[in-house]
Amino acid sequence: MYNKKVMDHFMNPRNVGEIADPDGMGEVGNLKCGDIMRIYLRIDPTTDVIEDIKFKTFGCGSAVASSSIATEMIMGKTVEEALKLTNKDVLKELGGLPTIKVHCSVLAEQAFKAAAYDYATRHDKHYAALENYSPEEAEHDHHHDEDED
Amino acid sequence: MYNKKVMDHFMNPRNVGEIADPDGMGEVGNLKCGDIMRIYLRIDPTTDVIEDIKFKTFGCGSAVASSSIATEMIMGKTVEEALKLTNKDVLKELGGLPTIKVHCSVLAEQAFKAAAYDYATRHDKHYAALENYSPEEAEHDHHHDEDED
Amino acid sequence: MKTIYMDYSATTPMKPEVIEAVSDAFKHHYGNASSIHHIGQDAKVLLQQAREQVARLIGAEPREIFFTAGGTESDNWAIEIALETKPGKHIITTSVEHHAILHPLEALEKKGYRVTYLPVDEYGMVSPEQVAAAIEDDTILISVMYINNEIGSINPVEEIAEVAAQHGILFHTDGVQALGNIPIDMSANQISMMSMSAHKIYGPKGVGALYIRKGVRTVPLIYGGAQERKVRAGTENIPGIIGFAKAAELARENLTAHIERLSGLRDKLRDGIMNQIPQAKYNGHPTKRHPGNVHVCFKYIEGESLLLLLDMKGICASSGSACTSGSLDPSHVLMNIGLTHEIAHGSLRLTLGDFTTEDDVATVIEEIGPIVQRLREMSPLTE
Amino acid sequence: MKTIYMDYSATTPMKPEVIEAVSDAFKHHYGNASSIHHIGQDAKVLLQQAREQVARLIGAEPREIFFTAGGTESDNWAIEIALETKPGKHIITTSVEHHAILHPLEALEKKGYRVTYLPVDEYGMVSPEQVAAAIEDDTILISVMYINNEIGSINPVEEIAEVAAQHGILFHTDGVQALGNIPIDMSANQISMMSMSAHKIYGPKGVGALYIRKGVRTVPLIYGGAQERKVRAGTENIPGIIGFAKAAELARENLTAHIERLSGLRDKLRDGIMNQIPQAKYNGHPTKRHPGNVHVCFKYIEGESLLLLLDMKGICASSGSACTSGSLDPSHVLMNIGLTHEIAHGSLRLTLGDFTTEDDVATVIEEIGPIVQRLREMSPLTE
Ligand SMILES: Cc1ncc(COP(=O)(O)O)c(C=O)c1O
Ligand SMILES: Cc1ncc(COP(=O)(O)O)c(C=O)c1O
Repeated sequence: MYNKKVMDHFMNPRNVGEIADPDGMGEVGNLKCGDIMRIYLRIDPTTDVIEDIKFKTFGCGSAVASSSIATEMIMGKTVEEALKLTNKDVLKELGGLPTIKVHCSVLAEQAFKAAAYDYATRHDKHYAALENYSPEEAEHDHHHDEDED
Repeated sequence: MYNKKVMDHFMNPRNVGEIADPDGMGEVGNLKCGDIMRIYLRIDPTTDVIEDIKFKTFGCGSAVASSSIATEMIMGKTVEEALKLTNKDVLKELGGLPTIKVHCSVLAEQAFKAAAYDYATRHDKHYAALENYSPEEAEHDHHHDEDED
Repeated sequence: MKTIYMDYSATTPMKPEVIEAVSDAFKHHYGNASSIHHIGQDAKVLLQQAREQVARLIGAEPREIFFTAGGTESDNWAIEIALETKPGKHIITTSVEHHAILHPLEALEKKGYRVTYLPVDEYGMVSPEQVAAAIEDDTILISVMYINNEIGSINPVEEIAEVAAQHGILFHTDGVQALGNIPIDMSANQISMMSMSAHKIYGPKGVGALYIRKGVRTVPLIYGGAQERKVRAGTENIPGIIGFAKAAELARENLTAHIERLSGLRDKLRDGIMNQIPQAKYNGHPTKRHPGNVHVCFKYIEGESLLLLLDMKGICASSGSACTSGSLDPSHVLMNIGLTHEIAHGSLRLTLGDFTTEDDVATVIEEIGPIVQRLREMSPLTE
Repeated sequence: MKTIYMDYSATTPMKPEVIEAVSDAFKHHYGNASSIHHIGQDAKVLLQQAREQVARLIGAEPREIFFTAGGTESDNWAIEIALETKPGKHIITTSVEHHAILHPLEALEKKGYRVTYLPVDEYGMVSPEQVAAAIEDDTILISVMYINNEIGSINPVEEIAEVAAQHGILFHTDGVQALGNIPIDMSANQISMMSMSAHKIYGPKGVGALYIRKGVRTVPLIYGGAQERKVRAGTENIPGIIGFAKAAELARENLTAHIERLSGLRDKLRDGIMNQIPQAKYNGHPTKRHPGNVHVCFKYIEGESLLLLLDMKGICASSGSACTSGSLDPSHVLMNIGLTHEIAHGSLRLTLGDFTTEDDVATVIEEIGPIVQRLREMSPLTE
């Protein structure tokens, strides 16, 4: 079902856990849809570089793997750079997900956005990518394509 | 499909053939239905005993077997006695036929009746069993029951 | 790594005796049972013997057994029979049926039929009274599954069949999970039709049957040749049917021992899990239950992840979680027994069978704790 | 006594390679392809590989292949697809189709559909012009069989498919007898749907497929689980499908040699019979013909008797005679090609296949003369 890279990230997820007193934190998803992801950020306020990132995920294999690889991709980038990452990048880095699971990769993108927004709000930072962002509307949007091929 | 006795009569039919100048001859069935039987009789005019009987049949295995066993049952009987035989007797003697083939046993009964009628007409004999007999109506009546059990 | 297969309700491995019977038929009995030559007649005889074997397993007459390509076809066919032989537009079923019943009924709703989906209790069961109360003037069919495929509860189908009979309504039961797992005696009940599937009783896939009580009017779902007394067309799958028959024979001979042994393993597995893991809910009826079914929901974790981690240990299980089916919601069964999304997502079905050993059960009990623990540590929901 | 099987159009024995593939799957690949554990995923991979193999045999894409339980189901399904996706009440077919097409259409006539049964020529064939002329405003489906199962004639289905495509009408062909017996390339024609059956190409019984061209809207005939891209429910018969795939692979690899060898044997058998026995009629097209089909009618004799006597010599054959089917009339095919009852009753179909040897053909030629002679001597019709 999943390729080797996805399974590796699922079995050995990178950056699982929490950060005490994080500079930013975001959570998306809901119980109804069956996947929830929370991201914690530690950011250097002068350089804006993401020095540490941790996640917790409730969800299926691809939700966990997407979370894991996304944190790897985000770590060390500036917030600005990291905000450019989309679920397409996550998918590509994972080497693809089954069609019905593609929506899981959106979760990571959304969770990071929410955490970055939290950081921006608390530290009075402004990012072009977050200009029209509203945490309410950012509810992880599920568009399951049930076709199996 | 057929039991041993039926197969034996089919494979080694008794009394196949013709009688030259028969005392009675009858043919029933038609091409449309796929079975035709012709019976030839040699009858002792004083005793009314059937001294010889021969048949020719165009038809399936059970038509041939029914013809064969019927001639055996008829041989040596008086016409009166032989007219009492019905397709039930033929069936019983054969040890049964598949339901869809039961109609074939009627053929033999009807063919003999036709031959006896021919004999009676030509020799001015009268048999109670043939009182209401009309060769036109005697068309072998097919009532296929297609249920296979 | 050793495979520990605990997904018998999804499908069973074939028993060696069954494999041998089918393989022998492949080699020696390839005839078309409609052919009159010896190769065909040989097939016809075997077909009849197979029909007798399957009939014996459920106390039916051979001519009440009609072979199909599986449980799904049998379910669809039973509905079609009601539709085409009874006037009326109303059908009663339950909200926890298999999709092989629910989906054809949903298609009928679009064509103007009315379907009552009876709500179920916390065990996924309905009562004869509920069924009686739902009957309308133009009810043509009542279909209630014998044993639920997810949570294993056994419905009182014999009593429900009586209610149906009193009202002169056809009663169908999806017996796919019941066959070979509980005693069934058609001569002592009033069930009109029952669906069966060979691959759930150690027989081959792609073979099933519909029991149709003598006297029930029948029409085909699949039209064509005159096979199966003219109501199920298509060259008979003789080797498959022979395999089904062999599986039925073994099931009949071993029924009591099978039930006893499995129930024991099942309860051991249940206790091993429930005594060890907090925040877990055991689903399905405690006693009126499939002998091999264990169904648990673990709070804070998601079913697919659980299955994947179990699979890494060689343990094959199943889940009614949303993610395994590619749908948004957890299985309709779990929703309909009143579980919240929170708990329903963490569902795990372990189904045991004749090849399950005490060791297998012990291993699963040992492995499952740390796996649940690990997922809970990763979960943002864990309190 | 040695069996000489000449009834390959009824069903074929399985090839040893196919038996091995299926038996191996029985033992090692018993998973349900919907399960996410390794046993299920293994089944899923094999299912996909099998789909590719079957697709290759007919130049299709894998996703155009939908597995079913056989040719009959595929035929019924193709009709259902037209019914449920197209508005209109008219269907065109031929008068010599298999019952798997004729009987479902007859059932539809009772529900208000109009069906045109095109008359056929003396070979049992229809022309594209005939089809074009029969099209009405509300024609939703044209179904013309590829190769006739009794007399072996090959219809010009590619041309007919073009006519259908020009009118935007679905075109289905019953390809059960064509598969593996003539080259078929779906990428080069406009056929919308084609029925196939594994047991006619040395595969297992109870497995078939419907080819559905990409872009054709689809609905299920059998509703339930999400198998086969949600249009054919039921746990996949993986071992059976693997057997079908192996048979398809062998058929593809051997196609040219198979056709050449069989055609040679066929013509030898035909000549051996026709040169020896007077008052016989050879049926079906002389050249546009199934490579293994010999069909003769012998005047004055009845088909079942002929089959029984051949069977006594170990020769397995078939007949369109009335008596073999339990119906009054000889096969609709023989009636519709204009044969009289007189000649149609004495029909004999000998169908050859990959296990047929030169010796078999020689033996049949030797045995058949005296048998026909004997029956003619017993017949009151013989002149
Ligand atoms: C209760 C129930 N009904 C029907 C089916 C369908 O049976 P099959 O897979 O043989 O079509 C299944 C299993 O898949 C089942 O568990
Ligand atoms: C032309 C044709 N169509 C359909 C069928 C039915 O196929 P199956 O027996 O696989 O259902 C057959 C053979 O029986 C056939 O020869």
